[in-house]
Amino acid sequence: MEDFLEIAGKKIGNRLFIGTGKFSSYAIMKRALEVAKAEVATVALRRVDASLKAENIMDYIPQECKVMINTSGARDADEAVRIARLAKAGQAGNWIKIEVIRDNKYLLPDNIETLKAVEVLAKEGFVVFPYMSPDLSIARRMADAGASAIMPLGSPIGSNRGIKTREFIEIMVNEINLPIIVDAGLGKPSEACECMEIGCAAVLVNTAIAVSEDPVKMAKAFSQAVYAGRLAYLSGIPTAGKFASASSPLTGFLREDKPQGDGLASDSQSHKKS
Amino acid sequence: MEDFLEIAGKKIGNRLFIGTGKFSSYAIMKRALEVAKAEVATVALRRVDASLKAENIMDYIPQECKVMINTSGARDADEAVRIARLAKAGQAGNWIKIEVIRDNKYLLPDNIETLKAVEVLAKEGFVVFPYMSPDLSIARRMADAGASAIMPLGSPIGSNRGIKTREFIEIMVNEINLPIIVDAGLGKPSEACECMEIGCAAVLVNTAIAVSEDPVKMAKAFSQAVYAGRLAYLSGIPTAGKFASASSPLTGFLREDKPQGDGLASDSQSHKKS
Amino acid sequence: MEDFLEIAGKKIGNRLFIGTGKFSSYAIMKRALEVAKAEVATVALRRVDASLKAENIMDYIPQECKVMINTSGARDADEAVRIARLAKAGQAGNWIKIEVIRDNKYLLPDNIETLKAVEVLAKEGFVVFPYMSPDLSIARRMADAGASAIMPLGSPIGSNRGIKTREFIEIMVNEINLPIIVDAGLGKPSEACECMEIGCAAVLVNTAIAVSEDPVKMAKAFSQAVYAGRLAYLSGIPTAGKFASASSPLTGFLREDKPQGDGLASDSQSHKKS
Amino acid sequence: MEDFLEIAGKKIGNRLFIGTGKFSSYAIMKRALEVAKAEVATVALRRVDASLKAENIMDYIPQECKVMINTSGARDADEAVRIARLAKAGQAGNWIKIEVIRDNKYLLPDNIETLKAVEVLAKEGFVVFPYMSPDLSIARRMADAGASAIMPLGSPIGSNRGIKTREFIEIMVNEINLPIIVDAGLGKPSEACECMEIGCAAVLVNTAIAVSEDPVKMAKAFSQAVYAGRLAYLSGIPTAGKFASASSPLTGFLREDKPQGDGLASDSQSHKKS
Amino acid sequence: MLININGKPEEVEIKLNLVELILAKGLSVERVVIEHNLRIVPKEEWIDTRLQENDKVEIVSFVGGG
Amino acid sequence: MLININGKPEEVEIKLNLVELILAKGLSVERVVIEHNLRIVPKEEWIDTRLQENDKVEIVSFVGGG
Amino acid sequence: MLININGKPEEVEIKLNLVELILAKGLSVERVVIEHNLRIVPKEEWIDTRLQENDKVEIVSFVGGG
Amino acid sequence: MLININGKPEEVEIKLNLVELILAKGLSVERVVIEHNLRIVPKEEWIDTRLQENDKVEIVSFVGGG
Repeated sequence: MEDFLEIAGKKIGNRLFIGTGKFSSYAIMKRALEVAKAEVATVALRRVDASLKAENIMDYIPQECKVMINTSGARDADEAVRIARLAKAGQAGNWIKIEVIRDNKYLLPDNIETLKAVEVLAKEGFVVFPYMSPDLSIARRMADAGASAIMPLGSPIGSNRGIKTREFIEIMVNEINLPIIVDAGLGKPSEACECMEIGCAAVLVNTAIAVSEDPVKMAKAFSQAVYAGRLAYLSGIPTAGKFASASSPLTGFLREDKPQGDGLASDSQSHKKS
Repeated sequence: MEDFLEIAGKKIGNRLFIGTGKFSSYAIMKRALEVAKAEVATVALRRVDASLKAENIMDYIPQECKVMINTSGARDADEAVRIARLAKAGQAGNWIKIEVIRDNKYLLPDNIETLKAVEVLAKEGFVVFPYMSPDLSIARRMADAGASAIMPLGSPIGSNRGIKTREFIEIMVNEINLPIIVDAGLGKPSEACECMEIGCAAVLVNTAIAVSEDPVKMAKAFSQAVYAGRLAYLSGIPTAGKFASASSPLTGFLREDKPQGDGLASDSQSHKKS
Repeated sequence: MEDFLEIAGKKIGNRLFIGTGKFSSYAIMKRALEVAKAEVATVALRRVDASLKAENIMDYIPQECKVMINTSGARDADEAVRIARLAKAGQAGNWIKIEVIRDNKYLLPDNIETLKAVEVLAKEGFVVFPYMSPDLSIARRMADAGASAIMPLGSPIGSNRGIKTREFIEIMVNEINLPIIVDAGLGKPSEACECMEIGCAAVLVNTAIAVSEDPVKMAKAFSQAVYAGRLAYLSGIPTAGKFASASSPLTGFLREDKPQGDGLASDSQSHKKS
Repeated sequence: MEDFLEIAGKKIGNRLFIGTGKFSSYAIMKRALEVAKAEVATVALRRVDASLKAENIMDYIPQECKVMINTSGARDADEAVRIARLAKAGQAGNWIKIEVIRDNKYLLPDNIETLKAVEVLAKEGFVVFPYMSPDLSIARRMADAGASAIMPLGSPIGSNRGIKTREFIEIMVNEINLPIIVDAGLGKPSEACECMEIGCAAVLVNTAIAVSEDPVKMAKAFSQAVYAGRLAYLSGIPTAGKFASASSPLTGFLREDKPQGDGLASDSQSHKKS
Repeated sequence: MLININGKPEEVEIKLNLVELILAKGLSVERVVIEHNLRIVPKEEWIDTRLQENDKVEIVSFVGGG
Repeated sequence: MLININGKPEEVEIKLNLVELILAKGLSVERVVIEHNLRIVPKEEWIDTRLQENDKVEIVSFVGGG
Repeated sequence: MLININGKPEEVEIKLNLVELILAKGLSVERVVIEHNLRIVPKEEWIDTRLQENDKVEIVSFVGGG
Repeated sequence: MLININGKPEEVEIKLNLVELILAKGLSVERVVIEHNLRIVPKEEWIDTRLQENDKVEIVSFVGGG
């Protein structure tokens, strides 16, 4: 099946984007990206710390995997712009997840500063992915300002609470003519699957994979679940009903006919409220 | 990875069981079973209807797929036992899903008659899978009576409402030393995935696949989702938290130090309730 | 408004039944019953313990409050019947909540033994209230056996998890021609309110009141919430919709007409998916 | 109990605010406000329509009920400011619910324009209540700009879908030092009750009351439920647990001791997974 | 001769055996199971099983089901 | 004389003041608010406020709303 | 004389009647119910019911419960 | 000579160029990006960029992040 998400000319087959934070080692992270066949991975930028491991994370990102730099650490639009420019100078390409956070407890994004950063960076030619609190009105402005996709959060970063914003993400999927990529809070493959079933273009998962007991296996699980959800979306999901509907035929039962007034119908009738 | 569900000596790799009702043709059903790589499929037994298609459903079940006959149509234990014996005489093997239903509207099973049928059929050497309303106490009796697995319902048959009995299925998974297989009501792959994440041994899906716009693709979607959920269960799913937890490092931020009392901390402080 | 629940000739105005266990003192329990204006309260029966307080709980149940003895401690029908008979001999009346539990961890009832006890006690003239796992089929048998009301659980006793069995309780409300009284697991007034909104006849709450910081105030809160839910049920609850529906008029807006192509309509249009 | 919500010097005892739209007549609306003992009611402003009823809505608002004018119809900050000033000139007081909406389908507010209107109107001395999409970061700015309370939506206006934004409203309650008043989407008293249980200061309900079959009774139901939820919040709600916890004593059971290895414990043991 | 097939009265030739019955109804011997007066009849006995007036016969086969 | 009332062109008598306008339209002086050329006019000024050709007038009042 | 009270063996005086038993244990006659050898004994019979060696007695009363 | 590196004052040799600075700190030229007095310096200019007293230098690199 030909089913690609196309962003800025890149055709993306695997709709599970993976964040590279919190893995116990870059080697395990690499293995997770490989096993999940990830095509997009996020990376952060920080001041060098001479005391830390000398490994270069870029050596552990598979060739075929597109890097998207996040602006984590930015508290306003200016800081986000500064990080984006540094990332580009560092040969990390021009895909930027704009993340502007002023709230230390719930790590909820600042939609207004994020919008400002989108305006600046889109004009400079960056491919921008704003991470935001779900808000249709501001998402429309993000689109007008040149965002390439919208990344609403499912629940607070790293909380593993799932898609607590479902109603509003569905509205965004229906109303915004850009890929909607759920980012943050997804804790289980079933939740990622659900995002895809309602029509999201992709999901970004980090914590739930990186801190599981077996991150490589969990990366594969998320990857399969995202694919399953996408397939289901494309297959046409039947709606839920109030009542039951037999899956086996309702005729040809092997049973003796019982005299009227003695069978099931009248029985259950007698318990129904008048 | 070696991960099999073993029932009555059969090793089952694919934990998605598929029901064969409601497909628009046996040919499409066959294709769905093949694409999903189903290893167990349910089939019903009915009085022959000379006016109907002459095809034999058994010719459309892939060789490697185990057939499980359901006792649909049975309204009490005696009728279920009769159907099971006929199925066996028809060379359909001895795997029987016991389904005893007296309620026409919600198609909810009769746990007491089902238990009686389990007692009789298990003694006769059948491998029995009782379909039941989730009830720990009766499930224990089913186990004592010789059931090979327990099939609690997620929601009414064919309703596509998902796993509305989640709390009680989790309890059964923890307390009953038999495979728990969620049967009935699953409408989306994400719901099947969730069943596997909480430790169910398998799920049985029919309506959601058969009546989707593209049953073959949907069968594949469910199959992938079930596999993803199983992988996640085996990988150790992290628990959900109340607060956020950063996925990018919390040190090394590229920012100017701001004089105290002016920064974020005090800002947000000023909004906190005293 | 005249709105009574009538059981065995008694007209009950307050549909919050209160359990008397776990209160820090009988005095506080009494105050809670009074403030909530409870009309039915459950009481247990135990072997006397000379070392314990000499107070008689019956002295602390308000006159106008009907006592219902539960058979807690019973592990089978015989034990439940024995407790019921002792209670009657102890002048506690003939209202019996039948509670038969063999599961120590989740305290889930044994529906089959409970049904047997209903059969015996109803014949002896007791007014029986079976506490049960929600199961339409067995509830029908309880009704046939002479139960005066059905008490399905919301979630495990004392878990405060709310009404996790909602779908099945709704089915019982629709199908069983007896009062449905949700018992066990309700942790918050909003959950009790929800039970009433879906048509339950009453709820029984104990733990959530008795172990709150202020049991008297919490008893009042539950009482008000139950009343509110009943009122809402009687008022006709509008159904939920997918889309919004303005509550203020949609005409007469104070606004300048804008030239076409410049206004909201086209704006939002441009973001809609093709 | 002394428990008032104090806003701009007014002490409000009844935390159910009622919207006055959609009632079939002003007379019924008046009766609903009276029976619910409402202390705050919202009213809209529109161009006069000579063809419509000559009644003045203000004659139908009880004396003791504070009027809050909404800026419905406003598509940007300027229009909202204009409406607020007209309302004040019309002797409707200076309590303004700022509602700026550009989305016709879901009626979701425009947080950025709303914030601008807050800035202008708070400076002019209005007591402003911004209606907004739940967003912690913008709510903080609303507070800084002089809002008197924050009114996040539960779900789209008039949808009766309940509090679909619960996680984010809880965060706002914890983090913002202003009353949080859930506005829009509440369809049932249990949902209003739940808002109060999590610490909201009040709720505003219109559609669910006005379009019910018996608006007067439903207004009373909501009022009781809001009061119940507030009481519960003040009483200290016990947390939910995973397991059961008996409400009747766990000692003094009337039962014969059974020989070891024969009783419940070993029984249930035998079903537990190894 | 009147017998009862799948719950309905039906006129058939006298002394018909079960194989003849199945063929007469245009059914395939391979895919059906027969219960004769509440007793399941193994296929090898069909040819020797002759129907009597008022016998009850159930002829069943497999169909799609969930 | 043509003026614009509530977004629609309307023919009115020359030199009408605001009180006259409200009464002419059968409205109640007590319950409406008037904006004249984007300026809110206090009720005490209505009698002295005379309309000119092409003036924009908004006449608003309160209605039920959520 | 050894009897079994509430599941535990207990030494009591010979030929004690039920009223005496309750008083000896410091209990209130009003608030307990007695089952003697699995038979519930009405209060009016207590004084005439004398205990024998190995009798089983259950003395129960009401407590808070949900 | 005192300069500010990554937010901290640090003593370095006079007239150090950026390549020398990176090597002196034991870092790899390939994997870092340098901002000098708020201007990002392309790698080819590093050798010609000499530090002055009180200069502000940011040296950053990529790490795992979500």
